[in-house]
Amino acid sequence: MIEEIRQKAKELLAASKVDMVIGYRRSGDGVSTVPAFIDSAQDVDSLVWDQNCVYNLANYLREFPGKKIGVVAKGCDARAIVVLLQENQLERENLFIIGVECGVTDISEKCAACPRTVSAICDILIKEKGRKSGAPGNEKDAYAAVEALEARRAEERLGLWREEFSRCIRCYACRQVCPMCYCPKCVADQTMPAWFSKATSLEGNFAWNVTRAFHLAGRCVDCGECERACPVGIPLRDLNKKLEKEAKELYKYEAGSSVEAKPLFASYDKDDPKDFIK
Amino acid sequence: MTGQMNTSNSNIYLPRETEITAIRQETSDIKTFVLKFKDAAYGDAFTYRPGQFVEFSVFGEGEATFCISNSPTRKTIECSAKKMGMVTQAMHELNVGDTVGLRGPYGNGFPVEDLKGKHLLFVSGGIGLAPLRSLINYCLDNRDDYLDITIVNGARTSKDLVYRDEYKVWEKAPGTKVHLTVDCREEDWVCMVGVVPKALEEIKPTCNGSVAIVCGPPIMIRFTIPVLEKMGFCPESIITTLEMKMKCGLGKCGRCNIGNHYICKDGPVFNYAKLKELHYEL
Amino acid sequence: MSALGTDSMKDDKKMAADGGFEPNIVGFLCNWCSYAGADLAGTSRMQYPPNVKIIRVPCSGRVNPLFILKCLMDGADGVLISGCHIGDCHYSEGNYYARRRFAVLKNFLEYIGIDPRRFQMSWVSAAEGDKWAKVVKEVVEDIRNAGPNTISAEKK
Amino acid sequence: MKKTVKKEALIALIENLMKDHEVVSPVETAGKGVFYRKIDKAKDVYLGPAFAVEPVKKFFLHPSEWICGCNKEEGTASPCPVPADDKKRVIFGVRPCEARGLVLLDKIFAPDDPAGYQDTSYIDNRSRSVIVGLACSVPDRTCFCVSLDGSPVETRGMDAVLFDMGDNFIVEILTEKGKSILGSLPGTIDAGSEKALEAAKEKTKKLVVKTVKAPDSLDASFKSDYWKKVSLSCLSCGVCTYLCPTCHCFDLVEEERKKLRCYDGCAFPDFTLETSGENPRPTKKERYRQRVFHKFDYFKKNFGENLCVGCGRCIRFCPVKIDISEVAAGAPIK
Repeated sequence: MIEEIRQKAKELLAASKVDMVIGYRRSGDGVSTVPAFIDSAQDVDSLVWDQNCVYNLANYLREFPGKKIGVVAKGCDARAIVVLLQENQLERENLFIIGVECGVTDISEKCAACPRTVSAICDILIKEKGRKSGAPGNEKDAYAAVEALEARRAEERLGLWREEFSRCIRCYACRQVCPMCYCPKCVADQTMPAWFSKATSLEGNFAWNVTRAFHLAGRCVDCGECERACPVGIPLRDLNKKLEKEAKELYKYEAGSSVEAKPLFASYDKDDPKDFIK
Repeated sequence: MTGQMNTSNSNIYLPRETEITAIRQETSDIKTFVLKFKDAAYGDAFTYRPGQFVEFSVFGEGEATFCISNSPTRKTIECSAKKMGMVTQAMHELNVGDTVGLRGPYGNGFPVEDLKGKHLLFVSGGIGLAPLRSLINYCLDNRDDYLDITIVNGARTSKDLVYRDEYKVWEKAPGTKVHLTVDCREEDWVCMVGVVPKALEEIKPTCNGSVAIVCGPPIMIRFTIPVLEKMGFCPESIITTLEMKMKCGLGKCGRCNIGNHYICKDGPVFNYAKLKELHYEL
Repeated sequence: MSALGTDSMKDDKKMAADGGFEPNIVGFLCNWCSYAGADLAGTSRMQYPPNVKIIRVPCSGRVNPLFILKCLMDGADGVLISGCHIGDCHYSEGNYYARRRFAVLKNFLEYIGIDPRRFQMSWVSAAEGDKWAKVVKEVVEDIRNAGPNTISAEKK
Repeated sequence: MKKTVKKEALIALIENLMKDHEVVSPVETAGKGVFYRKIDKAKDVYLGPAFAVEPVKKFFLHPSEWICGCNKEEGTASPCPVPADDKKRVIFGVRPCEARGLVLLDKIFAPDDPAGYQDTSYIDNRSRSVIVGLACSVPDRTCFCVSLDGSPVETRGMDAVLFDMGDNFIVEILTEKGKSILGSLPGTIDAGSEKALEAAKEKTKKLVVKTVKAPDSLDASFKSDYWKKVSLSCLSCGVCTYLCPTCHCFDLVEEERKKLRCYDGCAFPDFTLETSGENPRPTKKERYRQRVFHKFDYFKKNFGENLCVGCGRCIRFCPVKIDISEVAAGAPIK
């Protein structure tokens, strides 16, 4: 599989079809991988592909405006690209998406129950030989954690989130690692007005984490990077998944499935739920 | 360091209460605030050097950094602020009699001793005149210590010139020349036209035994220094005072460094030779 | 103003003179319908509880979810958004967007443990002064039953 | 002074200490890792091999703390100091690298130079705390303290140190402060244990496998494109700085008329962004270079040491696994 990725990257770079290929390379520890930014056909051999390729490379695409970029994209990464295209953050013609198929639990724990292993959008799809293609994760399990939480009492839920958020140190790794968190000036950094406290107090942390999650409603593609990046282990995906579930149940909307679709909150239907309104 | 008021057992982040005794509107968006410490004894003991700065706090809004724009020989503390961000917008809403906070003075200030016996060339643009005004007035109050003083001050338009009332006073001082310039030609404008570096080329100040003291927007400094060098000023005799985002003023919060020097603690006044050594890019 | 702006709201006595709990509610009312409706309720001298502090907005679609969160974080016991009936929006479709956004927000707030009664929505037209009075009565009662907002009770 | 102490005896001592001391120690939090906490049960103390996520720094320089208060009496709002917490505090389980981090932070917040600005809040917290260290027994593969003039079994910055010897701890008391807390522990040390300790120390030192050759000065590499290359994958988050035992940059924010000091980091674009829109460190290149230079060049110029203790946290927790040791060692200084 890696040979095909390298081959494609080499071809693209040699023919100047792209200025850079963003993929993965081995890190200094010899085991994990790090994002690779390859701009010369000679360097493509440093590209690797294995179960340590966790990073969502879509996060880097906005950093090279005007450049033609080839990007290695797993299922989740590709869906992130779809959302970015939907929101006019990228130019499709400047992208060459090297879709890679990943196994269900191959990549990391964040991938358990991931039902979408194949890129939703790509210019070439590289599959692993000899593996049963795209064995989907069990979609029922996808919301198990959310449902377990929903079943608990409100005070318990509040207590739980308070406890989780109390560890937050506001390093904003969750935001920085997220391809969708691209606001030029995040509300957390705004000073006029300052929307919520900078303090790592209960209020400040509660406001930050809830705001972050809600701003991703209908946009989060569940790549799980925020939770993986969080140094203090806040289960951020349990927030994201709830919003994903709501979008699905209320509006049959799934983020990252179509470039042409209107974003969830930029569209409406005459028959949208209305029972909660007096 | 002169003027360091903090003793080891006081909170170094705590501002002192200060009353605004007068406000002058310099331009449409620049105001000068005249301040007096509420604690008179503290105020009497408060000394500073031209070029030093303070952290000015508007309670409930935050702090911002300003140089003290008048000379320590003049007995009042003045700060000039352009309406820009959160704090300066709040400052522009303040009235005479309001209480604000002040802590400082911070920074090294101008090397007033080293400048003795030299010709001085002051080059400023816009509100960059503020720190130089402190030094100019200091030198005029100690006139015998310094040789010829040439002041080249520019602004975008004549309406953007600050400390206008003082130009005449400076001009009348012995051995002192004032050149004013605006970027574009204006009706009724009798002084020079053109940006500051261009004006300098016309004025052709002497570089022998001279020190140039430059302050203004980054773009002005960027184009002024090569002109001065071409005139023969060596990097050691070009002094500038830098501005960077500062928070603590104490060399601790870590944002205002160039190289291993903190502008707040080791600056803001540097000579150009030092800046080059620190990889400072104009 | 501080980052938390509504400092005073937290300090406000939450207990009324008789010892009962008087909720503090922030209302975001659309300029064209609900605000006029509330005005009508006032000029018609309708009696309704004074607990809702009204902020006039151009459209219910203008209300950023951040507004609601900020109110709740800063100590409001509840938030009420009110706009034009569906089809009557001055900007044709602002309230459609609001409806979508806030349906999700309401469920999300509930998920993180915030009593859903603290966040309410209504459509009140300029002619419905009586409906406004009724909505406010219901909302105040609901939030009174929910009790004081303790989300930000543990101050640093 | 050293003595061999039964683990139960140590727990009993902590139990007793809690009566009139604030006791802080690493605590295991299920599924989340190990975190320093103020404990209320002696048995929560975790003195195992796993490293705390956040370094002990946060008890001296908290992620956010009120640095100035506001006196709201008589309708005015005068700034006032925040009363210092003077309760005696004992912090257990501090690792050698973290304790050494405190020694480096002292240079900034409690400078030797009497004319320097003394940070009273930091100093108060330092003087009310007794640091009972815990020598490492199982270094992580990201640890590189030995290369940076440190050691997994060193004691700089500690008042006493514990060595885990299996069934027992060997306690070494280093200062008077340490004696006041642990002096009452019964026990002595025999020659055999002493020898075993020395052997264990040597063995642990050898377990720190990661070696880094930090250059004496990075100056020559300042203008190199190298910094652009190595910073490409940086996400501009605050993980490395917030979790670093020596990073100390902060922001001052006014909230509710009080002044809040909270962590800030050179990776954030807003760190140096000026109101005018100018930013002296406009891209990741300048920002990441600043971090590496601050650690391995500027601090060394000012204080003669690297501002890095090799704890490996920034490598372990970096969301994209940037390895500062590799970056510093690889800088083109020729």
